[in-house]
Amino acid sequence: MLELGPLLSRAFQALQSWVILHGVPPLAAWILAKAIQVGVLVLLVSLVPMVLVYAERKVAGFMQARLGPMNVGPYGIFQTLADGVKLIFKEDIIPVGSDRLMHIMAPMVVVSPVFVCFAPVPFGKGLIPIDLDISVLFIFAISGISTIGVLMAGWGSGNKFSMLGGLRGAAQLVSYEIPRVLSVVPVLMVYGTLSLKSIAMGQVGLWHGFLPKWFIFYPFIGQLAFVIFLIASVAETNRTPFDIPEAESELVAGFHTEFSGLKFALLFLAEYAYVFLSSAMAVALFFGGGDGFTLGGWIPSWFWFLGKTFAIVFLFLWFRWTFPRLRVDQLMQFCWKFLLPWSIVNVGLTGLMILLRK
Amino acid sequence: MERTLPTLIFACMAILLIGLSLIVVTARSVFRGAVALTAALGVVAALFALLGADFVAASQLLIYVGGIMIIMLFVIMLSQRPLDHLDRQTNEQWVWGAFFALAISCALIMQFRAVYRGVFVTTVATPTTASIGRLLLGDMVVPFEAVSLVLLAALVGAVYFGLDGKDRT
Amino acid sequence: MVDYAYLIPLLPFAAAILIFFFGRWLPIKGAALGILACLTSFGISIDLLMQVMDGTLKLPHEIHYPWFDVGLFQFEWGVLLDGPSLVLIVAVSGISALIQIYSVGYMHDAPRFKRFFSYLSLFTAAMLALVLANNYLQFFIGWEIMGACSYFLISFEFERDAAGAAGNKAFLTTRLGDLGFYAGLLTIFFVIGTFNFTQIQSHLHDGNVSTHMSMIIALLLFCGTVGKSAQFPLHVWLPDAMEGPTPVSALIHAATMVAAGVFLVARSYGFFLQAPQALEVVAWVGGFTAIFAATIAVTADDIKKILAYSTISQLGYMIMGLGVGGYSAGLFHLTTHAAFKALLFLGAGSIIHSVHTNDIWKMGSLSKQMPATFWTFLSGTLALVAFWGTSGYFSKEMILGAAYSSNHILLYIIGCAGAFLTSFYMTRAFSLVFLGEPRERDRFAHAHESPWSMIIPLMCLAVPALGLGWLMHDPETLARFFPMEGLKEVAEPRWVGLVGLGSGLLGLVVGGALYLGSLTFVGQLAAIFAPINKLLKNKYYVDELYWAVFVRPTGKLAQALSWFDFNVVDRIFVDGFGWLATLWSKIQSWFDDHIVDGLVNGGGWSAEALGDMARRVQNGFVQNYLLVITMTLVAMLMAMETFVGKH
Amino acid sequence: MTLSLHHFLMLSAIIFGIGVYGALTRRNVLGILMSIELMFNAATINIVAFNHFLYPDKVWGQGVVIFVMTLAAAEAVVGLSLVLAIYRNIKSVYTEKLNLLHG
Repeated sequence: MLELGPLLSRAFQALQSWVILHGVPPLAAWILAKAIQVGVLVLLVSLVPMVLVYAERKVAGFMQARLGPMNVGPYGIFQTLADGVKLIFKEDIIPVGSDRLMHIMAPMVVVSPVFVCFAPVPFGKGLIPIDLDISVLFIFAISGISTIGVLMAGWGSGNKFSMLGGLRGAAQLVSYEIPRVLSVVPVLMVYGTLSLKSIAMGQVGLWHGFLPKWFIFYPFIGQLAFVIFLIASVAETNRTPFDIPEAESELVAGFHTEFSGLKFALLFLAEYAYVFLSSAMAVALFFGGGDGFTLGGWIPSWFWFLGKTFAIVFLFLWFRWTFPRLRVDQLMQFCWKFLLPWSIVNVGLTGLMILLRK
Repeated sequence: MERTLPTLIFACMAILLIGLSLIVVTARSVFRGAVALTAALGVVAALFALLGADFVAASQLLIYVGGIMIIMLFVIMLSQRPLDHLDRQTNEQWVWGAFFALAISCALIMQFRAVYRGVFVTTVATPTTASIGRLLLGDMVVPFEAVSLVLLAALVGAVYFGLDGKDRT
Repeated sequence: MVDYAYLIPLLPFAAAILIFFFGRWLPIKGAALGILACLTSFGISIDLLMQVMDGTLKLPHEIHYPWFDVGLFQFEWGVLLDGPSLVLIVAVSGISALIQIYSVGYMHDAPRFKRFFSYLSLFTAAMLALVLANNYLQFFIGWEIMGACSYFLISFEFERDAAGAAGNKAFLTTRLGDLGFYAGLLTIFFVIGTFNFTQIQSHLHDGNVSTHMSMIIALLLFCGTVGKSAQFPLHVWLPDAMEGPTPVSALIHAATMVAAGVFLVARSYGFFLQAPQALEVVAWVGGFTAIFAATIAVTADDIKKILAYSTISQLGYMIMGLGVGGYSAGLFHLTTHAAFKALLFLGAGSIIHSVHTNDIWKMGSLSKQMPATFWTFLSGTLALVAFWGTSGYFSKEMILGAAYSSNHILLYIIGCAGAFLTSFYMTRAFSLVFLGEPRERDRFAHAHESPWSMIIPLMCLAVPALGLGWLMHDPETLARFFPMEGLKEVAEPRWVGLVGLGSGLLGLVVGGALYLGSLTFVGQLAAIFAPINKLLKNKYYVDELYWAVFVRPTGKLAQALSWFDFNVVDRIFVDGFGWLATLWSKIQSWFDDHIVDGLVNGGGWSAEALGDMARRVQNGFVQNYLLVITMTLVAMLMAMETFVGKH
Repeated sequence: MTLSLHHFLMLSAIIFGIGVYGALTRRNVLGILMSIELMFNAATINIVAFNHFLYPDKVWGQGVVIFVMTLAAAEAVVGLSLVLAIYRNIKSVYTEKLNLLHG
C-alpha cells in the first residue's frame, strides 16, 4: 500500500494528459515528461552522496571511538550541506601550464556517467526509470567512461603527481573492471537475462520455505561472485584499501590535487555516487532487489531496496576504516592473479551447475 | 513524432560526429584529439543504438571507451613531452591528403546516394543480445575462436614489445 | 571397419603431437607410442586388405566429410580407398613401424631422441594422409607436410654443416617441383572446378577437358613428381639427403616420400592418358633417369650414396613403367621397391652402426662378423637386382615387358642396360662389404652384430622382399588392385623377360668376377677408363652445372643490382641531385657575392626544390606511400563509378 | 523526413574520408592510429546500417561488428606497444623520424 510505483505513474499520467489537454504538442509533452523523470533522478543521485558523506564521517567517528561531526544542526546532520556551500563559494583555481580545457572538462566527464548509470536501476516495483534489456552491460559500459575523466584530470592538471595518480588510477580501474564484469557473469547465466529488473524479479520466492531465493544463497558460486564483485567495486570507486590513485601520503592526493571548489565537489560526488550505484547493483544482482521475503507484504519494495543498499554501503564504509592501503604492485597482482582466475573459475562452476540441473 | 525524432537525433549526432572527427585529425594536442575520438566513439555507439543494435552499442562503449581509448590515452601520457602540443601536427603533404580524402568521400557518397537511396525499414527493433550470442557460438563459432586466438597473440606480442630490452630473453 | 579408415593417418598424427609435447614422460621417450600408433594403423590396413581379399569390401570406397565452403565451392576432406592406396597404406604403415622399431636401437644415444620420433610419426601420418586423400587439396597438404618433415629429418644432425646444407638443398629443390604441382592444382581448379579425384575422373571420362588442357595439367603435375621422386633434372637432392640418419634415409628416401611422386602420377593418370605426349615425356624422363643414376652408382664409394642412386634409378624405372602404359607394373614395382629398398637401407644402417664408416673400401668380409645382416642384405640385394623369384624380378620384368609391348624398343634396351648396371654395382658393393678380405683390420676386429631391435625389422622386411612377388604377380590380383580403365596391357613374348633377367645375371657375373678377384685389376681398369671414371665420380657435374648456371648467376645478379643501387641510384639520383644542388648554390653564392643580393632567395629555393625532388625518389616516409595507395583507391573508385556505377 | 539507409552510409563515408585525411597527414604515430580507429568505426557504422535496413530480422552484421571491434582492440594494443617501444628507442613519435628504411 505504500508502493510508490503505481502512485507515481498515476500522477505522471494525470500530469501528461493535463498538459496535452492544454494544447502542448505531443513532442514537447514527451520531452517535458522525460525532463521530469531525469530531474527526479538527478536530484536523487545528487542528494544521496551528501547523506553518504555524513554517514561516512559518523561511521569513522564511531569506529575511532569519537563522535564525528556534532555542531552543525542536531547530531551534525547539516555538516555536509555546510561543506557543500563552502565548496561552492571557494575559489576555482586553474593551475598555470595546465591544459585548461581538459582541466575544466575532467570533473564533468567523471561525474556525468553516474547519473546515466542510474537510469536502469530498479528501485522497487514500478520504480525503474528506463527498463533496458541490457541494463547490466549498459551500466558497466557507461561507468567505464569515468576512467577517461580520471585520465583527463591527471593530464589536465599539468602536475607530475596528478599525472602519476591519473595513470595509476586508470590502470587500476581498467584492471578491476575485468573481474567485476566477470563476477556478474554467473548471475547473468543463471537468470538468462541482462536486465537488472528481470534478474531482481527472478530472485523472488523462498527455498525450503525459509531461505530467500537470492543469488547470494546459491552455494559457493553466489558468495564467491558477491565477494569478487564487492572487492572489485571497492577498487573501482578508488576507496581504501585500493585508493592508490588518490593516496594522500604518496601522491599528494593523486589526480584531484589541483582541483578545488565546485570541481572538487563534483569529483567527490562522483565517488560517493559510484559507491551507491555499486551497492544498488549488488542488491539487484545478489540480494533480490526489492524482494522482502516473508515481510514483503508489509513494507514497500523501495524501502527494502534502499535498506539493503545502505547496508552494503555500510560495508564500503567499514572497509575504508578497517584495512590499510595496498602497495601498487600488490594491488595489480591481487587483481590479475587472484580475482581474475577465481572469477573465471566461478563462471565455469556456474556453467557446470546449470548443466547438472538440466 | 515517431518519425521526426529519430531524424532529429540522427542530424544532431551526425553533426557532432563529424565535428569530433575533425577535431581528432586536426587537434594540435594529441591528448585532446584522443579525448575527441573517445567522444566520437561514444556517438557512434549512440548511432548503433539508434539502429537497434543495443548489444553492439554497449559493447562499443565497453571495448572502445572502456578499453582501447584508455590504453591510447595511457600511451599518449607516457610518450608526449611537455611542449609537444606547440609542434606542427600535420606533415607537408596535407594538401594532397585533404584532396584525396575528399575525393574518396565524394566518390563514396555519390555511389551510396545512387544505389541506396530510399531504403527504409519499418520493423521495430527487438533485443539482440540472445540472438548475437547464439550467432557467435553457433554459425560463427570458428571465426569466434580464431579471433580469440588473434587476441591472445596480440596480448603476447604487446607484452613482448612492452618489455625492456634487457628483460627480453 | 572401413568407416574408421580415417584413423590410419590420424593415429600417427596424434602420436606425433603427443610425443612432441609429452614425450619426456612416455615409455622409451615416446618411441613406444609412435610404434604403437603405426602398428595400429598397420593393423587397420591389414584388416581392410583382408576384407578386400574376401570380397566384403568393394573397391574403390570413398568416404567424405564437408570441410569448408568458399563461395559456391564446397571443399571436403575424405578417404578414397582403392587398390593403389590400400597397397600403399599397408606398405607405408608396416615399413614405418619396422623402421621405428629399428630406430630405437639405432638412435639410442642420439640427442633429440624424442623429437626424432615425433618427426617420424608426423611424416608417416602425412604420407598416409596423402595416400588416402580423396582430393588434391588434402593430397597437397600431406605432400607439403612431408616436405617439411623431410627437411627436419635430413638436417636432423644440424650440428654438421653438411646436414644443414643437405636439408636446405632437399627443401629448395623439391620446392621447385612443387611450384609446378601447385600451378597444376590451380589449373585443375580453374578448368574443372573441383579437387575430388572421382569427380575429376568422371569429368575426364565425359570428355569435358580438352587434350591441350590435359597435357598442360599433366606436365605441371609431373613437375611435382620430378621434384619429389628425384627425377633427372631435380634428382640432385636425394644423394645429399643421405646426410640424415640412416632410418630416415630408409623411411623417406627409399620407401615412402619419393613414392609420393610416383603415386601422384598414378593418381593423375587420367590426365596423362588423355595426353599421350605427356605420357611420352614421362616415359623418357623415367628411362633416362634410370640409366643415368645407375651409371653414377657404379663408381660411388659411399654405401648410402650407392643405395641413393639406385633409388633414383629404380624410381626412374617406375616412372618409365607408368609412362609406357604399364600402370600396374609401375605401381607393383613401387610396392616391391618399398620393401626391399627399406631393407637395404636398414641393412646399410646396421653395417654403418657396426663399422662407423660409409666407405665400402674400408669394409670387407663382414659376413663373418654380421651373419644376420649379411643374409638379410643378401636377400635385399637379390630383390634389387631382380634375381629370379624375388619380388623385384616380377615387377621389373613387368616394366620391361610393358616397355617392349608398347613399342618403346629403345626404352626397353635402356631398361635392360639399367638392369645390367644395377646388378653390377650391387654386386660390387656387396662383394666389397661382405666378401673378400677385410681391408682394415681394426674396423674388422671391432665390427659386431647389431642389437635385436635392429635385426628383427631386417628379418621382417626380408620376407616381403623375397616373397611379395609370388603373392601379387598374377594378372588377376594386379588387375584387382591396380585397375585402370581405358588401358589395355598386352602380354609380351616370353623372351622379353628372360633378356632382362639375363642382363641382370650378366651384371652379377661381371661384378663378381671383377670384385671378388684381384682388386688391382679393378684399379687398372679404372685407370684405363679414367675420364669416364672421373665423370661418373663427379655425378656428371650436374651439381657444378647448377652451381654455375643458377646459383652463381643469381648471386652475380644480386651483386649487380646492389651495385646498381649503390652506384647508379644513390650516386646519380641522390648524390647527383645533391651535387647539382650544391653546385647551384655555389653559383648562386658567387652570384650573390658579386652581383645581386635579391636572387639569393630564389637560388636557395631552387636548391631546396631540387633536393626535395631527389629525396622523393625513395624517401622512407610511410605516409607518402600511403598517399599513393589512397590515390590508387580513388582511381579505382572513379573507375567503378564510371563503368559499374550506372545501375 | 524519414531516415533512410543512405543517410547513414553518407555519414560513414564522411567519417571515413576524415580518417583517411588523418592517416595521411598526422605527423604523430598515435594520431595515425587514432585515424585508423575512425576508419574502423566508419566501416562498422556501414555494417550495422546495412544489417538494420536490409536484413532487419538477422544479426549477422552485428556479429561481424563484434569481430571488427575485437580486431581493432588487438590492433590498438599491438600498435600502442610498438609506439612505446619506438619511443623508448628514438625518443620521438613523429613519423618522419621513423625512416630508417629510406634509400
